[in-house]
Amino acid sequence: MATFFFLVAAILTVWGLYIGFFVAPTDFQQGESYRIIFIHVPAAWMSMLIYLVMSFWAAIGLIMNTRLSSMMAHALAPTGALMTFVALWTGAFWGRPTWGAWWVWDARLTSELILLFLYIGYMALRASIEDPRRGDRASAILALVGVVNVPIIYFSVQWWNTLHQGASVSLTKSPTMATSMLTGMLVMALAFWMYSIAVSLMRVRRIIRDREGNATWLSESSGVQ
Amino acid sequence: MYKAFISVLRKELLLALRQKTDVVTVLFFFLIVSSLFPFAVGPELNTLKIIGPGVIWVGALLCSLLALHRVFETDFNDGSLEHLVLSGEPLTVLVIAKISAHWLITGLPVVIVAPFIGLQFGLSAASLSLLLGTLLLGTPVLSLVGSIGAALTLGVRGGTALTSILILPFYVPVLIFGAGAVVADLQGLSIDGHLSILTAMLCLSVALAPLAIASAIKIALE
Amino acid sequence: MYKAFISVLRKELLLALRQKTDVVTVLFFFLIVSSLFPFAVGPELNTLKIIGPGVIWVGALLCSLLALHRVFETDFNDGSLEHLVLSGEPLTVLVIAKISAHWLITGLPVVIVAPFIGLQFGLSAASLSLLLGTLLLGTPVLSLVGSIGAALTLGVRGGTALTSILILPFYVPVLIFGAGAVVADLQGLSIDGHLSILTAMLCLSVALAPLAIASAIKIALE
Amino acid sequence: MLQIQNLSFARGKNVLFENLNFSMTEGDAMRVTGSNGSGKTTLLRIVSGLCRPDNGAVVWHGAVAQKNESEFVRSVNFLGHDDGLKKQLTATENLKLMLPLLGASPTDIEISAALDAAGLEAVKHKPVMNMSAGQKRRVALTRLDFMRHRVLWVLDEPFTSLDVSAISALVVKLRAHIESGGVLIFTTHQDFDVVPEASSLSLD
Amino acid sequence: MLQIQNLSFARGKNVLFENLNFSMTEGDAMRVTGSNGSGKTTLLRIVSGLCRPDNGAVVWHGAVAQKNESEFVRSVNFLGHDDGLKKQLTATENLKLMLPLLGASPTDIEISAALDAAGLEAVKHKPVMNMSAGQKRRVALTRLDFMRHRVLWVLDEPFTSLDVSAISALVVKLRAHIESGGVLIFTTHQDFDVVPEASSLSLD
Ligand code: HEM
Ligand SMILES: Nc1ncnc2c1ncn2[C@@H]1O[C@H](COP(=O)(O)OP(=O)(O)OP(=O)(O)O)[C@@H](O)[C@H]1O
Ligand SMILES: Nc1ncnc2c1ncn2[C@@H]1O[C@H](COP(=O)(O)OP(=O)(O)OP(=O)(O)O)[C@@H](O)[C@H]1O
Ligand SMILES: [Mg+2]
Ligand SMILES: [Mg+2]
Repeated sequence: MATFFFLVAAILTVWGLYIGFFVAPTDFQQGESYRIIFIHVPAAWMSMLIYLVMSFWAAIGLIMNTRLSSMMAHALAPTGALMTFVALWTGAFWGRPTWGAWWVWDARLTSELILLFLYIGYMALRASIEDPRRGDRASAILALVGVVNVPIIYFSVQWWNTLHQGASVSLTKSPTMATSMLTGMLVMALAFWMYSIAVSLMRVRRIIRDREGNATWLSESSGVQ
Repeated sequence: MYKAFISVLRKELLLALRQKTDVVTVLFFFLIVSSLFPFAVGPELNTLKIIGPGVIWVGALLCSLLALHRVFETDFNDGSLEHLVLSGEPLTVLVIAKISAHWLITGLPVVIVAPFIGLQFGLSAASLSLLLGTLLLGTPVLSLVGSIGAALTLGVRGGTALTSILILPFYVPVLIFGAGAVVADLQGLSIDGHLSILTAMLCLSVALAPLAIASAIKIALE
Repeated sequence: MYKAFISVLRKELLLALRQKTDVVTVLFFFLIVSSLFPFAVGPELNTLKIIGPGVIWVGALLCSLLALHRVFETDFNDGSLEHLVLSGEPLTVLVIAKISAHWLITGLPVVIVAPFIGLQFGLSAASLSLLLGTLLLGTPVLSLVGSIGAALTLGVRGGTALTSILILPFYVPVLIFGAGAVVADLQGLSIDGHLSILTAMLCLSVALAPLAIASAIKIALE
Repeated sequence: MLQIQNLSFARGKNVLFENLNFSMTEGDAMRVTGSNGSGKTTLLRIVSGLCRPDNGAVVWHGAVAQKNESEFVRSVNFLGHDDGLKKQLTATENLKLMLPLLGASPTDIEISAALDAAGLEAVKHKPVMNMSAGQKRRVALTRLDFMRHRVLWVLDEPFTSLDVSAISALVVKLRAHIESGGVLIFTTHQDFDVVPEASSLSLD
Repeated sequence: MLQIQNLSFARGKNVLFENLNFSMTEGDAMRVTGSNGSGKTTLLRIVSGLCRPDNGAVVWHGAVAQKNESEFVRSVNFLGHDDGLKKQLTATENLKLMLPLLGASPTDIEISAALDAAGLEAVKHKPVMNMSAGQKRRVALTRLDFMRHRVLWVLDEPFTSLDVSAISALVVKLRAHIESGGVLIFTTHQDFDVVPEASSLSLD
């Protein structure tokens, strides 16, 4: 199953990058450097989405005391951290030519940085508690506390006037950018989705194997495979 | 409930008085360092003015951070945390009492001392009052957020280091917006953004921290 | 004797690794603060150059100070200090092992990190090597003198605060001569005085501290 | 009054107990026995609501304890291996600051009298850290005098460090509590029948 | 071999003992009794050289112990109320790092075997802080297996927290030490004749 998602991800990436680098027109303000957008935006979207999904599973695990959901949360964290890192790095890389600075302390950038540290903190806390169930619960609380950060990232550009660009893709308004740019971004976003699903599935399988050994309930839920 | 709040607060303050802990150290140290700074940098007032808010905020941050492990750790080790949980009073209220004590011990002294240190850095009356305002908004956030970290790492090997990894990401923005507001104001820029971010942080942490901490404590005791 | 030295040293280092304690916090914090300073002060290199050595020395001092209470206090509380005394090995040797561990944990990392931070402050290669020299001379003094304070206040109510009041008067001169040497050199003044004072402090504390600490420990255990 | 239903708990792969069932009513006492590490402390913590079981429930007056936790907890008086004392404070200060939290508001004179009765007259104004092991334990146990309004007493090795006279004084207190309709669960490794009327539960 | 001469000690105005005299030779055991706070721990600390008496002397093999302290101290094996364990380290690490200091250099295999024999096989690689009270005490007592070269054993309430089987295992160790010519001084509040051949000294 994971292999299938990997394959789809690879195909979509190739397609998306092709649109991004060959089809989409050169931006009249920023020139070629804007093409970072095809990685930056999908990664930034995924970083927030994965965090939400992760906290959702963590909350379910905390409230219903179900092991599988905690393990799902556990498996998502590294991918989320990777996406956040990519968003930060590409953003900084992009900021240099456009804003003239790698980094400024504005609300969106700061909150995205905090997101990275939340992922890292979640993983560190999880890893340093020996009893896996206590670890699940403690890290779930951290994840839930961090959820408030996500809307802050998303809406910060509206709440505080900053250097960073506002939302240009919206379900309610018609897009303000060239169609090919939009298609490229959406295809890349889909590719990132597929990649994340593939990696998390693989990871959750390994976690289950490590933690439960040959526990009986595993065979009942082997649909995960 | 009110009685429980008061009795926890009194106990914490009496303990701090007896034990003094790192707080006095850090405060003392903070005073010495911040008074030495102007000597080191020389008397050029413009430079002093710009680094002043940063130095004071760093001091506030340190005081808060270094007293954190006392908030729950000693109670956890000597068995009194269990009595708190079993008191039957709402744990969130007791937690708020403990956090208030932490702020009274680490935040308030800094706020009180800050104007004197600010003078040494040549801050004007307007800058000083702005600095005090940001400290009053920001230091409670430090106590609240810090306590979440302290509660989550109870009974964990390498707890203190982990605490700081968990909370420094939240501490640093507070510091940046707190000190940044004063500097921005000096440079004639608008500070509304800074202040509204600080206020948002305060509201959020007041609302969330006690709940998060209460659950974290229960988990640690399992 | 040599074996005892090694086994104490190994134990301390393993513990530090497990427990990480405040050391990592402070080091982490030191890194953040000292990298933030250039942002706060702005890119004017001359100012940065002058405050750089001060910031780094303050960091070194903090690291040392804040890990002090771990040197003897946990051993005192959990009963292992008694085993040290009753081991029959010369207590001074064991004490030196503990102090060495403290230096390896708090002094060495600062010495290693200092050049990188120095670069951010725009220090030249000459200044950097001078800074390293003063740190190498001075940080062991901090560990030695600090441990005297830590041993003297074992089992005393409000021990930590007392420790810092006892030792800060010794810490501050180390800081002043350490950071001062680099600044004086920048300004083209002679630094012989600074260096010889630092060296004298080091010799004196190496000679006296272990003896003083060994007696202080014995008194604390009575 | 107190019913334990199908309680199970495991630490990792080490199953401490499984499907434990018992019930107690007013005036009952029970001694939990078992070798070191068999799970006595863990069971006591679960019964007093400090720890969640993997399975099963603690039922108090017909209601599951976890459901209305803060109600239940107000009926519990727990004493663990650790004394729960602040070592920098004196015995008097410790009691004065802790008891109001637990729902008792004794006057200074009452506290002082209770400490005297526990044989701590000479040391009650010393910081706890300068007391002998038994004196510390006596301070912790003085709390029991003010906890009569809490019905369920859960005591983990209360006799540790106590000398013979302190042990018999404690036994008197425990008896009085049971006779006045309290419930008592305790552990001890000491090999004597402290509370002969107590039933026994072995975890081995 | 060990002579206590005119020992006196007071804490402030509280005279714990005055002009205490006794002597012990190879194969002797002595149990110190007394109520809580009577000075047992203090006496044991003085005898092992941790604490200086107000008056009097501890004489070991004819020489005053304080005079050649480091010599004397190498014959003493002291275990106090506290376990002397680092809670972040595992049982194995604790022993491995502590024993060389005390003049024993066991191999890893020996340490592991000793811990297994103490019934700690399942938990020996856990940090001490995650052990039960009795398990911790067992780890501390495992040290005794490697302390046979130290003649004078001074043990302050070694039986605390131990279950019945651990107590009898400890009694066997103590007996073996005495029979091989060691000297033993210990305290316990537990009401049984652990080492029946022990003489008794009351501090009340
Ligand atoms: C380290 C620096 C940066 C960070 C942390 C960052 C973070 C983010 C995040 C979290 C989003 C997604 C939010 C949303 O969908 O509304 C985003 C979107 C975006 N970013 Fe950045 N960014 C950075 C730098 C930049 C730079 C330098 C530019 C270009 C000048 C840029 C342009 C954009 C654009 C165009 C979007 C898409 C907005 C939309 O259409 O919805 N970003 N960024
Ligand atoms: N560090 C200390 N500082 C001051 N007084 C102390 C200290 N330790 C013990 N004392 C006092 O000295 C007296 C004797 O204490 P010690 O610990 O020797 O008693 P003990 O016989 O071992 O009692 P227990 O049976 O409770 O262990 C007690 O009254 C105690 O309060
Ligand atoms: N905090 C913890 N984390 C992980 N494991 C623990 C923890 N506390 C106890 N254990 C383990 O759980 C088991 C039961 O411990 P518990 O303290 O309940 O035993 P006990 O019956 O009270 O023993 P004792 O007689 O020594 O007090 C032990 O094997 C112990 O190692
Ligand atoms: Mg127990
Ligand atoms: Mg004693």
